[in-house]
Amino acid sequence: MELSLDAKDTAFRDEVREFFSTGVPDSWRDRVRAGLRLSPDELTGYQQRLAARGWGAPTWPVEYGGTGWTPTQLCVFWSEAARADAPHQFHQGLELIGPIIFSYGSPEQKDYYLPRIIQAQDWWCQGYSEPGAGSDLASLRARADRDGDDYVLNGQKTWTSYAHVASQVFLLARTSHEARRQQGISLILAPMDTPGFRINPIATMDEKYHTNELFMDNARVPVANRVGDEGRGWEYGKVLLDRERMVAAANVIFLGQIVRGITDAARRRKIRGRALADDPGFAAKLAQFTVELTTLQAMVLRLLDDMTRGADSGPRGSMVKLRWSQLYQAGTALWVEALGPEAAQFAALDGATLPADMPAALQGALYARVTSIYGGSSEIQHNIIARRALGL
Amino acid sequence: MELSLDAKDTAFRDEVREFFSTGVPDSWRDRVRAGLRLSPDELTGYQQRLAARGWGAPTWPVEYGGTGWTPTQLCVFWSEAARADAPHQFHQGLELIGPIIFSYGSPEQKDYYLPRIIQAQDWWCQGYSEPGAGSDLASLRARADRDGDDYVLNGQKTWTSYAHVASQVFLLARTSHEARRQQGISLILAPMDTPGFRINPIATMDEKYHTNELFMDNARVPVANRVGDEGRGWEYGKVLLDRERMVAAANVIFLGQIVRGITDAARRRKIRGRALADDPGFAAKLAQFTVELTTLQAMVLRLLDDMTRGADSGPRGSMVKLRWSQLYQAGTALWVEALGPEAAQFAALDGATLPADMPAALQGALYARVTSIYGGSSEIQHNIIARRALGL
Amino acid sequence: MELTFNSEQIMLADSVGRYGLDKWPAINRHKLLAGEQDGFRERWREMAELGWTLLPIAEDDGGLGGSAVDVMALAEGLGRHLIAVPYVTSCVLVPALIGGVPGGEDLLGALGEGKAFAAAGVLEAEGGGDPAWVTTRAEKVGGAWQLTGIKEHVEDGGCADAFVVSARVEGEAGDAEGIGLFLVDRAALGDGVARFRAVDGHLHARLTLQGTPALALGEPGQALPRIVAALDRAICAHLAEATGSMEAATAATVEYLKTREQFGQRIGSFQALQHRAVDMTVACEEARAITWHATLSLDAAPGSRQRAVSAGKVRVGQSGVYVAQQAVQLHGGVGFCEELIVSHHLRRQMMLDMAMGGQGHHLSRVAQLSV
Amino acid sequence: MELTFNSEQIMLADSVGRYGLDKWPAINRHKLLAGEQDGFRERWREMAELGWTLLPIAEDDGGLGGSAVDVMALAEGLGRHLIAVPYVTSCVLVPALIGGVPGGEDLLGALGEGKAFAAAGVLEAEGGGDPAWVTTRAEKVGGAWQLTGIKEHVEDGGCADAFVVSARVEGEAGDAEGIGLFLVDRAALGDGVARFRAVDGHLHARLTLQGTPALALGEPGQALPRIVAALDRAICAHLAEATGSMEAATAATVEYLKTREQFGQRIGSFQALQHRAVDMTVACEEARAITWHATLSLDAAPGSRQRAVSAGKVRVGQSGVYVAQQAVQLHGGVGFCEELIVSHHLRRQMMLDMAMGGQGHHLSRVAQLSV
Repeated sequence: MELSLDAKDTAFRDEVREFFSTGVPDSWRDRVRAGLRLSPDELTGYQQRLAARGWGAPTWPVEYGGTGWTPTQLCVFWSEAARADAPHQFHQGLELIGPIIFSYGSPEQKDYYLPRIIQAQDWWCQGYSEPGAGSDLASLRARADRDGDDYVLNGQKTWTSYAHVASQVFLLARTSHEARRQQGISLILAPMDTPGFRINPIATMDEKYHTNELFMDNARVPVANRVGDEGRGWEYGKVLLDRERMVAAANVIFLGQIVRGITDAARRRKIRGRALADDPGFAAKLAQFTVELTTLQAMVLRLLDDMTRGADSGPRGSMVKLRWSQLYQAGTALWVEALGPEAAQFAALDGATLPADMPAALQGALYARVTSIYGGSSEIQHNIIARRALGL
Repeated sequence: MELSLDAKDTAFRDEVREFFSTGVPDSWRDRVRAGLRLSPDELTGYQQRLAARGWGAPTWPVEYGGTGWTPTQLCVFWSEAARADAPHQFHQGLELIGPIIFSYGSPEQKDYYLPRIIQAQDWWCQGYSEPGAGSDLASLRARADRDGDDYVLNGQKTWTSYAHVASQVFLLARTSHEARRQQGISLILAPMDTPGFRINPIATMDEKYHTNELFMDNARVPVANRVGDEGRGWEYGKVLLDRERMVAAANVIFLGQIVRGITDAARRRKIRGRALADDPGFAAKLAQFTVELTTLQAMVLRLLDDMTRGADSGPRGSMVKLRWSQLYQAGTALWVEALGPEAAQFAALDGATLPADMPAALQGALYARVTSIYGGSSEIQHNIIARRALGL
Repeated sequence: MELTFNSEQIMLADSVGRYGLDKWPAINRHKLLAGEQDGFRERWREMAELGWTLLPIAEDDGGLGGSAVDVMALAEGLGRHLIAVPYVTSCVLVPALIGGVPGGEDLLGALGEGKAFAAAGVLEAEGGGDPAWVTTRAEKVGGAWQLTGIKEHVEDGGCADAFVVSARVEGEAGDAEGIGLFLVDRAALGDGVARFRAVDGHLHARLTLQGTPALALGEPGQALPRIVAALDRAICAHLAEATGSMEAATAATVEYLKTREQFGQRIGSFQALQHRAVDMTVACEEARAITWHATLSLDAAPGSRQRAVSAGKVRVGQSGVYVAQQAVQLHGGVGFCEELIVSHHLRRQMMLDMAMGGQGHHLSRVAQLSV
Repeated sequence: MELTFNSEQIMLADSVGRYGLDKWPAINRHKLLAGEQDGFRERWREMAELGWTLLPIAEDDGGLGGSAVDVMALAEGLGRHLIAVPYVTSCVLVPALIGGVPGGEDLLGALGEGKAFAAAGVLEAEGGGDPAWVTTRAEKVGGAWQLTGIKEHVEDGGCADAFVVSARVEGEAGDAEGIGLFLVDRAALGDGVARFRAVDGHLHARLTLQGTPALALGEPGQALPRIVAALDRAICAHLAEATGSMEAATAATVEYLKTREQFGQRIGSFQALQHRAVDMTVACEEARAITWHATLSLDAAPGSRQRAVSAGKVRVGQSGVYVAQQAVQLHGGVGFCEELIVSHHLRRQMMLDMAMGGQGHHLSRVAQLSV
């Protein structure tokens, strides 16, 4: 992303660029460009390297071990990471539960969990969704029944991504039954090795193992693992609303990487003696994609400007999420198109070989389909914007 | 449209082609290609010429003066007319009221009105819509109060196209108030010179005078002018549902003309020494348009096949209408693009001159916007298909 | 103008439907795909017993001489039930390439009996979909033909027992003249076959020919028109397959909209989702209509045929991928899973779209033929 | 990164808003447009009194030296209220072409005082948006310049008192070198000016130069970079105008959805229409964001500037036309009428999209600059 920076930010950029000039293996490149998550081992190592440099929690306040960076610095950091084909940090601890813990957690919870997130000692997963409660989270049914100093958890969670490698889960469960469906829900932290937890992998169409069902059968966790007040778990999610802007912003900045993936493929592929990149039709499609991406990045700059001024962005975070998923889908489709029919060669058999970006681009194209479903589907985002911004 | 014809139909095609080899003035060409209606004088002359040849009512049964043509013959006739840059016949008499009269009218009504439609002695306009009743026609409020052998008409109609040149209007008005809103509505025919009628032009963005408001202030028409039973006017519209397929089919066949308009403009326009038609980017856009048009024409062939077999087409008539308006809009936009910035020169001042297709293409592009609004907007068509075809 | 199946075609379609439900049930799909790496030979034999492998082969070649519309009725069912056998390559493309040509009799016989799979290497990577772009060379050495070159992507080549390959006896890549068709046995290729699995369960191959012995099918030199026509025929079968798949995905989605509840109501009551389902339905109708048009044009003059087939390839590619994407989207998270059939439809649509020349190639063919 | 108006810009925007409501009320628009064929000179003088005509002119040229963002604040208001004066050509494009150049002083003074209109003939029909495509020739005859050639479409040229025209002193069409800028008086053209009315109320012209006397602005030959930069600046003002218009059309539509009833309920309760209104709102935000990006890039290096401006031109062209089309669609029949303001927004968006190089030209500029 093109940024106009002052001297101080330029110096910061040079520092970040220097950091990323080493330590980014070539083997990450195509997966990162295709928006695919690296393996947990790779991401853990990356997180540790950032933590060692003091950059483990770029979006957190300094008092909790964060960098305290300005929005511009964040933007520079992410842009440089993207430029180096480095990945986005795994977000479940850093963006989803960390901020709730430092906003609503007890001192003991802050002292214990926050450093472990930064140092990658814990890998967190999320237990919100349930089979009957997808977009309609308020209808969740998992129970946490009080029994002495414990909660006894029962129920089923789904779309519990990375539960198979996680050490901790944060989950919502009913601690009482109230008239309003959002009430009586509590937020509870639990180690994944809690007896009574059982996970079942969910195979997805991108042939990558991300996600699971989580069954909870009389699983006991201490009441001390509850974050904040009993029955108010629903409210704590609101702290994330504001932070969603940052997640959306980072996603968009990292999306810039895909252009290099597409361009490399289009330069390499020859059609009738001419590089596909020089075909006016393909060049126009790629230009259209970059126009839309530039526009989306300009929307992100507006979000960052709001943050700098402490201003509310209204529904513009939702708009960025919406457009990001559309462009991620369009970009991976264009990359697959650039690869040509050989992109159908998804997995080599009998020890055959494939170019590095072959499975990555197509796997990215398949994975991209879920981005307009998760985290509030595009349809739900439309509902939200209609209500909040337009009063319809 | 490309058709595979048997010997008999081929002979028919040659006959029609011969007919159209003369009598189509060059001055019609660009307006017809742009989907613009010719002037009432021009259309009246055209209708009289067809009537003289016995082809005044191509879609009507022979007993009412129609041709009794098969769907294939209709398709051939329209294709040849389109090929010759001849227009679609004006539809209000031929397709909207004529079939209702021959299905539900009294013998006197049939004898009087039908030949006058074919011979272009009457120009009909439609009085259905009202300011508060657009898509929701059942909420109409115009009244026809019985007084002896007359109805006394009061109320306001809108979107009464060509009321300013029409000799007759067919309109819906309430003859009683029933619980179900569709009941108590009657279909009445009235001469436009009925005292108490007043029209007010509605200026539209295409700068073409098509349409009007019609005010009815104690306007008296004989009860004998009612078609069918009192209070059942709503039902008579249903005869048109089936015929809408034909109107939709003809519209699509005539839409083929626009490709010639676009192609001519793109060949004429030179950019950096090369014809725009030879620019790969523009050629791809035009090819995409022709692909979609070919697809839509294939959908029309399926409608015609249904008609031949007497089969129900379900909601496929709605689909054709929907896609036709989309492609008409896309086609005129492409034509305007082919013309380049000079298309902004809409009206010459001080006696300056413009190429013939300059105002036509842009006027077509503006007019095209209303085609996804009238006759059941695209949104209403979606509702209809969802309900009828999908049971949603 | 006949644009409906006759009673025999309806019976055939019904038969494929029953077979699909019985042998390719969605519920077992994951296991079915995971277990097979040899092209589902058991399923293939069953289909041969039903006469389907003989259907597209001409009567003169010992087949049933089914019409293009017969094949359409069958292929629609393959798509509807996502039957992942290499039917279109083995039974439509290859027979259209070699039917009636001396040298192909044995292979045709084996294909018709369901005893073999065959694939065609008639498109090269750099051709971008143009079968005239042949760089593979054929040389006569001691009275026998030898081929040298690379066929980067041979559709369904991963389970083929034999390959029909285009190679050039004279001229340069792109020339219409000088192209021949050759029969290459799997065994003759040795380790010149690299196999790949696609996301739709099909198995493809990259062929590396290095002086590989081959049998000329007819006198080499003038094979291009036959290759183009054979591809057009195979594309039409793919269009029908895509249409069947689209309709199945749409039907599953409409059904889901009628049953799934969120926010206390069936999600099919939400107008935005209703309208999306309508757009899917319109896309299905577009695909069906242009598939008929393309299929009925197969016996027309080459220009008309190619234009109609390419129009079909472009539009069905677009509408097929759109429909399957929306099917996944409207199913939400479960739509993204292996378990539900909709994601399999999406994967198949994506692969069909890129097979036998992508949209770019076919759009430019339409542009050239429209001038 | 500052992406919000400062307090002075907010005041300016408010002032334009009040002026628009007062002098360009939607309700009188039809009469206003029908009555004027000379470029709304009365309105122009009022705007000059408010200082707006001086705003974009550099201080060294006697203007107020407003920044590009100041112009953005003003131009947004022009778009919001569809003020159909030739502001962008007379006060942004022409001053950017001739500012600081010997020979342009008098015209700049007259423009700043609101006493004249000027237009620029710097794009020719065959250039497709490329200002290097200059076929008009300039020759020195007896110490004075004479121009010969045709400028097919001069934006806002129909009411111009003077023209700034590009002409070639050497080289061929497409060459970057050899282009000069010349000042041509309306009177010198005689009947070489053909005037046309556009559907948005703007008045354009076709200029036929036949040895027409002209004054060289600076030494002719190296004017191309200045022309390109001036067009980029004017395009940014157009982007702001388009954004203002889009937001006004969207606001009118949302208001209509909240009031219009059909089938016994407000049409804004229909989810499909809600979602469409959201898509319009997202398009507005896209336009606003890329307009900021393009405007802030005006002082960047030429490559970055051109890429940003062209990206803006493409995306605002697409989203502007989309929003206005949907505004008409959601208003139904009345949206198609003269009487309602939404159809005027559509016509202006269509014209803005094609002005100063269409999407095709700017998309290819993006492609070239991205390589």
